[in-house]
Amino acid sequence: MSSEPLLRLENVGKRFGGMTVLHEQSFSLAPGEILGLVGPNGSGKTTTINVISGVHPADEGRVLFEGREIQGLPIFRIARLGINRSFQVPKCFRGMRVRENVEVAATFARRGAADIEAILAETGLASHADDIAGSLTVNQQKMLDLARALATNPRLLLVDEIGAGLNPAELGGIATLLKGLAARGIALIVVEHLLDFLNRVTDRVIVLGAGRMLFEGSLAAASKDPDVVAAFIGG
Amino acid sequence: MALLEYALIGGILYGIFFSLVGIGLNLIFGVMRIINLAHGQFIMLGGFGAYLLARGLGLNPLFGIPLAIAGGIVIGYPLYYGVVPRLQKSQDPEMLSFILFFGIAQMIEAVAVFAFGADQRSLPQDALGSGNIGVLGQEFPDSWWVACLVSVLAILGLYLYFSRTRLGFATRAIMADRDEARATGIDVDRVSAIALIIGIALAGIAGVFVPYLIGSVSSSIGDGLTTTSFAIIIIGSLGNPLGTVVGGLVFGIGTMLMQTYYSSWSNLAPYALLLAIVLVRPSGLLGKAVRRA
Amino acid sequence: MRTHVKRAWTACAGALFASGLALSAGAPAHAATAPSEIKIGTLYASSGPFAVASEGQYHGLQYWAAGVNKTGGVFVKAFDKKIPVKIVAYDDQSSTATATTLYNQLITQDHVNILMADFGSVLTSVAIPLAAEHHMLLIDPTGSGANFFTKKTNYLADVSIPSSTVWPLPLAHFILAQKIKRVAIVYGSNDFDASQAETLKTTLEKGGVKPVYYHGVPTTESNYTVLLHTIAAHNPEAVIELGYAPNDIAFLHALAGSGLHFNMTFTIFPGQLLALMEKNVGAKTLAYTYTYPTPPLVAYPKTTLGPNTAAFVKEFTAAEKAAPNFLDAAGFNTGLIMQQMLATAPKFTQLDFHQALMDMSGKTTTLLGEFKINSHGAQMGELLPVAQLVPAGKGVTPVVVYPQDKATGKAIYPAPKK
Amino acid sequence: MRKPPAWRGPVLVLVALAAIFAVAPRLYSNESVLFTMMTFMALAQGLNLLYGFTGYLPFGYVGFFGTGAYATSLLVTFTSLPVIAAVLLGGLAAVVVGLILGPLFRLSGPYFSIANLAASQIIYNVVANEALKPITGGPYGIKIEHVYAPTASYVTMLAILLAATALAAYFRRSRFGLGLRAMHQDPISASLAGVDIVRERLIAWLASAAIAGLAGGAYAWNLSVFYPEAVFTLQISVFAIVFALFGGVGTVIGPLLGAALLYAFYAGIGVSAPQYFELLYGLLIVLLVLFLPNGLASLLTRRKVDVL
Repeated sequence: MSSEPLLRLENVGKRFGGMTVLHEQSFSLAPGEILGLVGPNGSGKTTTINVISGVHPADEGRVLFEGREIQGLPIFRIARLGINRSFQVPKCFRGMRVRENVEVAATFARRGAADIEAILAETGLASHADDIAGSLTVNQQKMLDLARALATNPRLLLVDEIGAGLNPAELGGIATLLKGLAARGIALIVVEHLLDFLNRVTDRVIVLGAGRMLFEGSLAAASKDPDVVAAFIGG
Repeated sequence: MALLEYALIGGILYGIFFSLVGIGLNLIFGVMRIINLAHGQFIMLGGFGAYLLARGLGLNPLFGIPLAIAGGIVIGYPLYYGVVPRLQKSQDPEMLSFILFFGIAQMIEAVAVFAFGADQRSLPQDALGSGNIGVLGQEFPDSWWVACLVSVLAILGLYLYFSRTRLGFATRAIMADRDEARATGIDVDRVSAIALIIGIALAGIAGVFVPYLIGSVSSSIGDGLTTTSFAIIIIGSLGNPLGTVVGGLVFGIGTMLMQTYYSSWSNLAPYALLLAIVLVRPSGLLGKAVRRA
Repeated sequence: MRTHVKRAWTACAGALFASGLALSAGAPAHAATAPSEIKIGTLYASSGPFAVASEGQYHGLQYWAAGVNKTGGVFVKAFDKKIPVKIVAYDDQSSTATATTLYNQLITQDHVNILMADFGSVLTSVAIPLAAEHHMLLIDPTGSGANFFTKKTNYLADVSIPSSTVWPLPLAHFILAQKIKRVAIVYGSNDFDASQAETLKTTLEKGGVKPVYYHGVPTTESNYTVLLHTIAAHNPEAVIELGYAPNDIAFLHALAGSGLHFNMTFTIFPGQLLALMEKNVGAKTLAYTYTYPTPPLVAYPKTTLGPNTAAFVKEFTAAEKAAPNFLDAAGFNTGLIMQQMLATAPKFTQLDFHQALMDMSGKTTTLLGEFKINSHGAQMGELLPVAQLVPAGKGVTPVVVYPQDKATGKAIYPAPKK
Repeated sequence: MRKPPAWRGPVLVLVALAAIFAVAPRLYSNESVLFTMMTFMALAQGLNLLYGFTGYLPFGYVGFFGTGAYATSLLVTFTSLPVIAAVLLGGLAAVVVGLILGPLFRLSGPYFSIANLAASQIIYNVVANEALKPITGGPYGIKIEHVYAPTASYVTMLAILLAATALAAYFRRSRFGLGLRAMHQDPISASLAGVDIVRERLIAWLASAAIAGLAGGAYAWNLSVFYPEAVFTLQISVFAIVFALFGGVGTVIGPLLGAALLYAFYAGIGVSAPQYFELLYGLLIVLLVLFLPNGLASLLTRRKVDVL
C-alpha cells in the first residue's frame, strides 16, 4: 500500500442554512478497503457521501482523492476522476432503457471501456436490459443505480442504504458483490442501517452522531462504546 | 419635491393594491405547488365582471367583489377536482401545471374576446367617489383609496384566516408539508380546493379595481398582470402569501418613481426587478425557486 | 425498425402537400376583358385599439358599395360600362403582423383590383411596401403618418384625412393666436400621433413658443394619472394630448380624476367619435376641451362629387338607422373617390388609376372638403379646424373657434373650472 | 447490428423538407404564408432543441427572434454588410443574449420560464423605447425596404429550417444528445455518469437561441418594414410552444409536423377568425398536457415505432 491513501477527508464540515450537519470529519480510505458508515437518522451519513461525491460540496476542510483536492469540483469532474455512488432513493434515468442507463455512464465517464453486458449480469439486470428503467421495482432500480456507477469504472464507490427492503438471500448476493468489487481494488464506503449486513462486508466502521465522528473501529467494539450507545438511544 | 412626495405616496397606494393583485397567485403556489399562469386572466375576468355590473346593470362596481367570490367558487371548485390531483400525480407538477394553466389562460382570453371584444373598457369614473383625497398636499382619486382599503381588508382577512381558523391552520400545515398534513388526517384536497377558490377570488377582487388603477380593462391585459404578479411575489417571498405585501410595495414605489422620473422606461420596471432579483439573490429571496441540483 | 422513420416523414410530407394544395384552391384569374365584378380588397379590425375607428371606416365603405350596387355598380371608363363592386375584407384585429399576411392574401390570392388600407397609420404602414412591391396603388383612407409621404410614388394616395404634416397647422396657429406661451404636448408613440406632435412643435417653435413638456407614451398607454402630475409640475397653460381614441379616453378619465385643471386641454378623437367619447368619459369631462371637428361635425355644403355633408348624414341615417360619425364618412368618401377614379381612368391599370386621382386633385370637393393630393401621395386638403366643446343640454357640441373664416363662436379661454 | 446507417433518417427528412419548400411556391402563390410556415417550423424546431432535449421551456423564446430581427435590420441600416451576413450576425446576436442570460439556468423549470419571459420583455421594451428612436426606430418600427428580396429571404429561411432540423437530428442521435436526455431525466445521475451538464445545457440553449436569432433575421429581411411588436409579440413564443408540443417534443419530425399542420390550419381558416384559434390552441394545450404530453409523435412511439 502506498503512503498516500486513496481518499482522505481533513476536517470536513457542512452547513445547511444556519445548521451545521457535519463537524470536522476526518478519515481516510485505501484502495480495496470497505468502510461502513453507521449512525442514527440525521447523523450525517448521507451528507458525508454527498460531500465526497460533490452533490453537496463541503463548506470547510479538504477532500483529497489520490492526493488531489476535489472539494468544490463539479460532480461530473469527480465522477471522471473515479468516484461514484448509488442513492438511497434510486435516481436512474427512468424514461430510458436499462441498457441505455448503463451506456450513458460508460460513454461519458471517459474512464476506459466498460463491459456493459457483464455489469448487467453482475447486478442481476441482464434479463431486464431492454426494459424501461421506470418500470423496474425499487430494488431493481437500486441495482441499476449501482450498475450505472460501475459502468464508470470507479476507484471509489459510495453505496447508500442498498440493503433496505431486501430479503436475506438478496442481501447475501449484494454482500458477495460488494466484496468482489473490493477484491478488484475498488474502495467502498457503505452507508447502512442493517448492521448484520454490514458486519458481513467489513469490520471497519465509523459511527456518526449529530454530524460528529463518535467512533472508528470494528462493529463489535462499537457496540460497547458508551458514546455510541448514548447516541443510538438518544437518537 | 412635490413630485417626489406624489410618487412615494402614490407608490404606497399602488403597491398595496398590487399586493392584492399578486397574493392569489402566491397562495395557490404555496398550497399546491401549482403555477397558475392564468392568474392575470382571472384578474381580467374580475374587471369585466365589474364592467358588466356597472355598465350593464347600472350597479356600483363594488358589487364585483361578491361576484368575484362567487366566480372563484364556480371556477375554482371544478378546476381543482378536474386537474389538480391529476397534475400532482405526475412527475413534474410544477412544469406541467405551468403549461396547463397557460392553456387555460389562452382559453379565457379567447372567450373574453368573444364576449367583450379586445377593446379597452373603463368603469364610471365617479362610482367610487368623484373627488380626491389628499395626504401631505398630494391628491389621489377616491378610487385609489377605495382600492387600497379593500386590498388591506382582503389581506387582513387572509391573515385572520391563516391565524384564527381551523381551515387556515390546516392550510398552513399543507404549505409546510403536504404529505405530512395528509398523514395527520387533514382533508388535503378539500383544504386545497378552498385555497384555490380563495386565490381565484382574490384575483377577481383585484380585477374590480384594475380599471381604476391602470385605466382600463381589456381582454389582453392578462399576461402582463401575470408577469407583474410573479415579479411581486418573487420580490416578496415565494410561497409566503403575506410576504407579497413587501413585494407589492417595492413594485408600487419603484413603478411610481420610474413613471415620474423616467416614464418611457417604466414598462421595464416589473421585468427588470424580477430578473435582477432572481439573478442577484436567487437563494435569499427566492427559497423554493432555486434548482436543488 | 427504421422503415417506420421513412413512413413517418412521408406522412409529414403528405400533410404538408395536402395543406398547401388545399390553400391554393382557387386559381388566379387574370382578366384581359372586363371583369364581372370590381374586387376591392381591404382589412378591418374587429378588436384592438383601432377597432372602433376601423369598423366605422369599413361600415362607411360597405354603405357606399351597397349604394352603387343598387344602381348596377360603378361605371368603369376602361370598359365603358357599369360593373358591380365586391368588397373582399379580412379582420386584422389591429395587429400589423396579421395585417401583413392579409394584405399579401388580398394581393396574391384574391387578386383584388383595388387595394385599400385599413384605418390609421399603424395598420396602413405595412401595406405601403407591399403595394409598391406588387405595383398596386394603395388607397389609403386614414393613414396620415408623415413618413409615408417622403418620396414621389405612383402607389400611394391618402384620400380621406389630411397628412399629419399639415393636419395640426390650424391648431398650432390657434395656440399662437391665443398667445398661449406654456404648452405641454404628450403623444402616442406611433406614426400618426408622433408626426402630428412633430409638426405642432415645429410650428409652435417658429412662432416663438417652445413646448415646456414634450413626451411620447406607448400607443397602448391607458394610465395617465402619474403623467398628468408630471405635466402639471411644468405649469402648462395648454395640454395637448395626441393619441388614438382609447388614449384620449384614458387621458380624459385621468384628468377628471386627478383634480388638476388646465386653461386649455386638447384631444383628437372627440372630434371624430363624439358619441363614443361622451359615453365613455361623460359630457362634464369633455366640456370646454378642444378638438379637431370633422365632418359631419363641420359641414361642406357645396360639393363637386357626391352628396354634401348634410345630405350624406340624412341619407346614411335613413339607411343605417344610426347617425354617421367621421369614420363612416371617411369610408364613404373613400368609396366615392375610387368610384370617380374608375369613372375617369382611361385604362384598367394601377398607373392609370393613380393618374386619375392626380387629375382629380385640386378640382374635387366632397363631403370632407377639398380633395388635394401631392405627388408623394399625401393629402393636403380636407383641412380640419379647431373647435371647443361647449355644454349643450345633456351633452356637448363643438363650436369652431379657428380659423376665423370657419369660426362659429369665440373660444372660452381659460376654460372655466368645473 | 440491425441498424441501417444512422444518417439515413435525418438525410431523408432534410431532403424531403428542402424538396417540399422548393416546389411549394409553384403550387401556391401566397409566399408569405409559406414563408411564415417555415418560420414557425424553424422556431418550433429551435425551441425543441432546448425544451425537447433539456426540459427547460424558454417562454421568452421570442426575445431571441426579435433580437435577431433587430440586429439584422440595424446591421443592414448602419453597415454595408451583405444581408446574408447580417442575418448570420443576427443569429450571433441572439447567441450573445443567450450567454448573458446563462445564469437563468440557476432557476428551476417554471421560474426559468418566467424569468426568460421577463428577459424577452426587457429586450422588447428597450428596442421599442422612444428614447432609442434614432437607433432602432423605437415604437415607429424599422424599414429596410432597400434590401427587400422575397426569394432570397425565402431560401435563407429554408436553409435555417434545415439547419435547425439537422441540429435536432444530431441531438437525437448523437452521444451529445444521449447526455442531454440523461440530464433531462436526472441531472445529478447524469453528472455522476460523467455528463458535463452545465456545458451540454449551455450548448443546447445557445443552439436554440441561434436558430431563433437567424429566423428573426430572415423574417426581418422578408418583411423589410415592421414594428417591434411584430417580432416581439408573445404570440410567437406561444405558437412555437404549441406547435412543438402538438407534434411532440424531443423528436425531430414532431415539431415540424406540428408546426406545418397547425399553421396550415391557421392560415387556411384562422386568419379570418383568430380568436377561435386562441381558444382552440388553449384547449389543445390543456388536452395535450392531460392526455398526450408527448404529442402526436408519441402516438407512434407508443406503438414502438422508432420515430426520428
